[in-house]
Amino acid sequence: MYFGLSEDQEFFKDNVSKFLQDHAPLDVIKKIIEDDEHDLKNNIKNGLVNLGINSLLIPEEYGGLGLDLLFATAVSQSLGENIAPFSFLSSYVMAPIALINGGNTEQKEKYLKGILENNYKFGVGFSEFISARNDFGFIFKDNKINGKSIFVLDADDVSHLLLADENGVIGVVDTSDKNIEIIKLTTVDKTRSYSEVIFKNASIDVLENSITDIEPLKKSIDAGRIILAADSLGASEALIRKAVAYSKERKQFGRAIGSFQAVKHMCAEMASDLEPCYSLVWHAAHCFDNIPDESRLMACHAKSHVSEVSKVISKKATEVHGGMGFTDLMGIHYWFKRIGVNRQNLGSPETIREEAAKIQNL
Amino acid sequence: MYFGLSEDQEFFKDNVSKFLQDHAPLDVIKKIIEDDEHDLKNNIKNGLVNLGINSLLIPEEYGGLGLDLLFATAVSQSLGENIAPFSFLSSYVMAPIALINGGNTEQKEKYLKGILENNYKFGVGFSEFISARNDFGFIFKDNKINGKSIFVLDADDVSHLLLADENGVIGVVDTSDKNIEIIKLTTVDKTRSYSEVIFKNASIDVLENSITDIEPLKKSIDAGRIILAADSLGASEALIRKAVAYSKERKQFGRAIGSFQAVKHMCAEMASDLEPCYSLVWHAAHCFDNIPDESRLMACHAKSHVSEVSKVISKKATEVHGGMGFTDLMGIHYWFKRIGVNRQNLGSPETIREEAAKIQNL
Amino acid sequence: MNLNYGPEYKNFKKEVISFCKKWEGVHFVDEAKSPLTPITKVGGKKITRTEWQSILIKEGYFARSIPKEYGGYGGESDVIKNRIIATEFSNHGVPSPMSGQGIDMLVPTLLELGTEQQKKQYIEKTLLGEIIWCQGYSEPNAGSDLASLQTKGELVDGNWVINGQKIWTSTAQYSQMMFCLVRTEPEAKKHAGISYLLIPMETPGIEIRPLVDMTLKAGFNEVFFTNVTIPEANIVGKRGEGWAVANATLTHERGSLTNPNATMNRVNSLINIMKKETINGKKLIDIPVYRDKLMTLQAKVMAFQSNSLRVLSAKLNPGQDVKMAGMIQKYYGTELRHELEGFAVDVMGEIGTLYESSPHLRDKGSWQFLYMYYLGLIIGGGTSQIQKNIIAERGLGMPREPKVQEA
Amino acid sequence: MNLNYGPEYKNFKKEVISFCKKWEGVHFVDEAKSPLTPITKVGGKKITRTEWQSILIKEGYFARSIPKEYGGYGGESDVIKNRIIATEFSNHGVPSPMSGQGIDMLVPTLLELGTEQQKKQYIEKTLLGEIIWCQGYSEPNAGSDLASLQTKGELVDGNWVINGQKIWTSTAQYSQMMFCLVRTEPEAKKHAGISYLLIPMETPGIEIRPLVDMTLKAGFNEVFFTNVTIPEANIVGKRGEGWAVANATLTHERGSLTNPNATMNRVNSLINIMKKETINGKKLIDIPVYRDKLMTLQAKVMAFQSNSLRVLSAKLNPGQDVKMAGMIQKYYGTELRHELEGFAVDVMGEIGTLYESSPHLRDKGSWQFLYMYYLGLIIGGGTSQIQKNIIAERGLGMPREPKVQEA
Repeated sequence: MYFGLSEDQEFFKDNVSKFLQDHAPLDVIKKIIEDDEHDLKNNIKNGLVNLGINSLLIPEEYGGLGLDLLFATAVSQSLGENIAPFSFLSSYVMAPIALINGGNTEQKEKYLKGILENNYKFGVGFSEFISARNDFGFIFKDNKINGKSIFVLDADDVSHLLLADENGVIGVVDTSDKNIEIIKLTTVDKTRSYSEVIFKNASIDVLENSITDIEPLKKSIDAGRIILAADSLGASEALIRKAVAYSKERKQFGRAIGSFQAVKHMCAEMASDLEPCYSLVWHAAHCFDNIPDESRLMACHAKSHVSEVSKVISKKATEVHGGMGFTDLMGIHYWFKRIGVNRQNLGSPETIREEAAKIQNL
Repeated sequence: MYFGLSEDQEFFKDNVSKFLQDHAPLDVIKKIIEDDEHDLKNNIKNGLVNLGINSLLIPEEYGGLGLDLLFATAVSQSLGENIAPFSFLSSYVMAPIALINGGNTEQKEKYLKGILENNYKFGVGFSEFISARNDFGFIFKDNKINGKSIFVLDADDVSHLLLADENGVIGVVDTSDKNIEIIKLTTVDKTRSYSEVIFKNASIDVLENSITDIEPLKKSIDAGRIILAADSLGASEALIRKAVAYSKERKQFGRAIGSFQAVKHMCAEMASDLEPCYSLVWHAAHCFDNIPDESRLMACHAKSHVSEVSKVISKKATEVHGGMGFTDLMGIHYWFKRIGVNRQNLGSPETIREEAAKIQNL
Repeated sequence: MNLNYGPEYKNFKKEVISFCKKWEGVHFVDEAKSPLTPITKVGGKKITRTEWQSILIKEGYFARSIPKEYGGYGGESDVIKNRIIATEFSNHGVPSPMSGQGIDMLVPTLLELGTEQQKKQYIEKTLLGEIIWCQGYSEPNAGSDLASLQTKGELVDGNWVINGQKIWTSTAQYSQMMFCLVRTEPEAKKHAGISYLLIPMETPGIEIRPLVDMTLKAGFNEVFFTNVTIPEANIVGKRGEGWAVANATLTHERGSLTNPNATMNRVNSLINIMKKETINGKKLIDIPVYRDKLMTLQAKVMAFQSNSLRVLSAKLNPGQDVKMAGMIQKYYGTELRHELEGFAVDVMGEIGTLYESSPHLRDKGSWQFLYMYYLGLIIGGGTSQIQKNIIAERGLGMPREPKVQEA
Repeated sequence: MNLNYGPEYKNFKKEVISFCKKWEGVHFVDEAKSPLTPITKVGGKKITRTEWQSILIKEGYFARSIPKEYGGYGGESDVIKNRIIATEFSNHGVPSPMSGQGIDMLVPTLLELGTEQQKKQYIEKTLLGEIIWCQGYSEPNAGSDLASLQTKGELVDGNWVINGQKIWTSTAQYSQMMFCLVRTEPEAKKHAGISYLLIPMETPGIEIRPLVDMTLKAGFNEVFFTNVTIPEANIVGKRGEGWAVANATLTHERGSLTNPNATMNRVNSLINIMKKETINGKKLIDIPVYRDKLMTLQAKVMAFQSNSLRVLSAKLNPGQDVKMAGMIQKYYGTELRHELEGFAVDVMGEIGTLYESSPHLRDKGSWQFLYMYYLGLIIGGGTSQIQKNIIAERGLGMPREPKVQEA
């Protein structure tokens, strides 16, 4: 019995962290965001792809590494910790899982290989299935899609979009199709991209197994939620580390502020709230990989619980930094904002808790 | 413009406080509770009645003091502060208000005079109207009542019970009626009494104006909620005072524990949470007396908000007292428990917030 | 308890309303010099800012209690009249009088402690908006602990020569003057040795660098001083007594950061959103978990409003003890507002995270903006932690932190 | 990640199950000497408590790693086997081995630091339940600050003469012995000067007074010592080193106060209530505000369970760093449990406030009882405030409170 990341998982995670610390420190991320530096962004993307991040979840039979979600979870922690300006969730987690479970042989062959060979990138638009806002929504009919989707994840500069209709059928849209319009949205979190997409009779390739089975979609959402939880987990870990370090350095009233009990207790509360989240997220990923019966509920609880914990941490860590926490100089807000957007993606905590109750027939 | 208790109100409140400090200190209250000392309890009751507490809200035309609810609110603060083992809510607030608004001339004459002359005492059973639990409930028909009510307030040793059916009609039952059975309940708060009552074709005197108008009942509930909020307000004030005093006295690690920032901040949080509650409760009472349009919402918010604040204070104040807070020696738990039961009476915070939304057509 | 203002105020209110109707739509030739002055309805007369200030003073709608000789109205202070003016101006969309650190902090300080010369020189121009002031208190190493400030002023040949750095200086880029705390007695300890100086912002050697914050919008600055030389007479109070001079106005600042009525307006704006928008066809207001939290917050805001009425009452009824009610406002108000704005973001879900010039913004993205901005206010002007110290020590009389052995 | 225990444990589990089946319904001739030993199913064999302990030791189901010479099983410690035993005994309603401060704290201390004579004299009898121990640490003026304790022990003619008072002594009234911290070097400072003594409770001069707590149920005591005289040899470790002796076992105590699986059982019991009971005909579980909060708590408990699996894992996999995961358990677990029990009271509304032998109690009134009891546990055994100090200083490496100048 061993509860925790394996040596291999730690090793891969450390490699990702090391790469990001070397090639994507805060000032580089700021440049990418403020000056729209595509080259710098592509360097990061290429470096991560060279580490094999794109082939993590692709089965060995398609040439991928065939690793499990716990592996991807470890990677996601590192990406969140380093607020990596990189779209991991859609192309390399949710799309592969949707395709593996929902695609027919040709579809798998085509799309998984495309991801593996770095020719294809995916955006994911499942918002309307999870909780459709206002008049957003779309209809699949005769291999065409009509309507609009808000908050398509990672839809910037991708070859395909994955969309789920209200019945849980998954369709693939080629972004070169002239009958779609992608409108870039700006959120507070500029390390990743979000878009609204309007479809006017665009062609879709429906994933065959998703027509009669909702599991491909649900599994993709489960995995996405665990990965987002891991991202916020990593971001929260970074915030606590920064707050503790700053509190030891910064002096006020002749003492390090970290020697004041109020500051100590804020840090202790953050650490206590976060510590069980590691175990919860890993456990959820382990269940996804090995214990499907417990997996969906665990994924829900991991996402909603980590979202709540991280929100509180993002406030307290900013406060420990005092005025500096509020400025752009230390950039604490990048983590604050990443956590803020993760919280709403793939279901807000309230939405997900309601799902958790339904899963248990409550 | 003057926002606050008037000199008269402060004076009356101080008189009640002084009487209770002299005649009902903690050790007397403990004796009443532990040894069921009826004489001691009656002394307190008689003393408070001598101060005019029973005639506060009874109009001058019936020989009462004809004072307003803000007066009663001030008194209730003092009763809560001193965890008085005394039934103020039912006989002297909710019953008079129900009777004044719902009774016909004879009913007012009979019952209000009875209260004033200290011959009548009332218990109140409105739980089933506010939120009926499980199979509790009763039916009025042909001036008879059948069914059962749980959590009838102050029903110990009273002459009458006031009951509201699901339509908001109020009926008076004489407790000498052989067709009722009063079963004493034990709650954690032993300073007041609660009962279950079973009715088997007992006679009721229906308050005439309550048949067509729900306002008499609603007003009685509004007033009851404000009075309960004031009770918890007073109890919380006492807890903060005790915690601050203890923290200045008690030494650990060579210093008064009140000099530790953690303890200071707990006390500061309690004070900050509670301070606006004074204004909210007084404002609610003032609206009840003078601005009926705003009154119901204010009463709801006063009750639910003070309930939430007091729950947190009752925990923190106990913690500041350390182990001593957990023992019976200092008796902190009497305040903790009083706040705990007030919270659930006449609607839990969740129930009342739902009402507050409905009042605003939300 | 009496919430009526009395008959004399009824008449005053009528006057103000008729003034407002007359001036509805007034707007300005010149841009507002400070971004803290919001521009309102447009369409009526077009005048200068200074003309407007001057009209308001003449009517007694601004600078009521400031003596005529210094450019004020020369009447008595009246909090209820002030309240009526603020309410009616807001109702009619008439531009408020200017506010800002010069008017709110420097003017009262000068009135109390300035020389006759200083009063004459600065007060009227400040009231008319001809001099905008910024505040030079905080430094990178003196945030909560203002007494640790290090910017130095040396007296050389009858001039103060100033070197050092200030931070969190809002409106520095629009200001003509700064009132500033400077260490003039380096050998004196902590609070002693600080002086309160008035520095023209055009003096050579001053450099202003904008300081971007998490909202990417609000305007703080860093201000650097290199041999900035000003006359010896530009000091308020005595040399080394600047701490006391500053403290008179610090108290003033803390109360004004949060307005409960503005907070209730936000609750109502949120209700509007919740009535319109849907999840899976269901209105947000009909989702019980959101409705419950909305009511929880509405109750808190109502308590806060009532609390501030009580604070107002004490200004009218001397002797009413509302020390604690006043003391908690900064902590309670900023935390509450942050919670409320954050809840609104939650209710809107992904749409709540949209920002800047994104499509689909609600209320110009103000929810997300203010969610962050109020976190700044929780920190600025005495963090919540400092507030709790003050509440415990000064409000509840708890023991101060024991003195620490010097390392 | 691997949550399987491996094949050898499958066999062990089978053995334990067959043992449980054999002994199902066993119960005791004698009352449990300590109320901490719950009695379970009745119906099978009737034996003495000591016989039962002895059977368990023989099978290796209790005292596994304690050497045979001191009355133990003489095997290796195996946390998974312990877990299997606990689970299966609970599943089959077979009485657990005794626990208590003697077994959990005194025995490990003696094994590490006791003399050969002490080990022989006390360990076996303690394991068999023939000696029940209570703990004499806290005093009225030494709660969080144990180093301030004042109970004195003087060495007079080869005996310790003890005077003073202890408090929070649970099970004092059932105990034969107390392990006790006593100040034996009055001139030494704080931690120095304390000794760890073993006191027979029948010694003349000991008075036990029960201490009623807020639940009006749980059994603490005050214990008073007046010239209590015991042999010099009744000391563990050296004179003046009692602090170190006690600290070895204090660490032990903190982890065991909260059990996440028991907490999850409470969640499930609450769900049962919520499925049955109604408000206005609507099931509690169908009230969204309650359901949302229930799910919030269920997630927290699940996180806590996972965290404790990780702590367990580190016991099996030396080198795994779970320092923080272990350190937070007392704070996290007691606060969570208090919150959960309090939420259950809220859900039941007025019925939730019923207590003692009232009609209409749910689950024997345990919700209200445990709501208060866990507030006691938040305070006892190192309050949440002390836990946060420890987490910050030892866990996060934050600076200790600076030394205070002596007044």
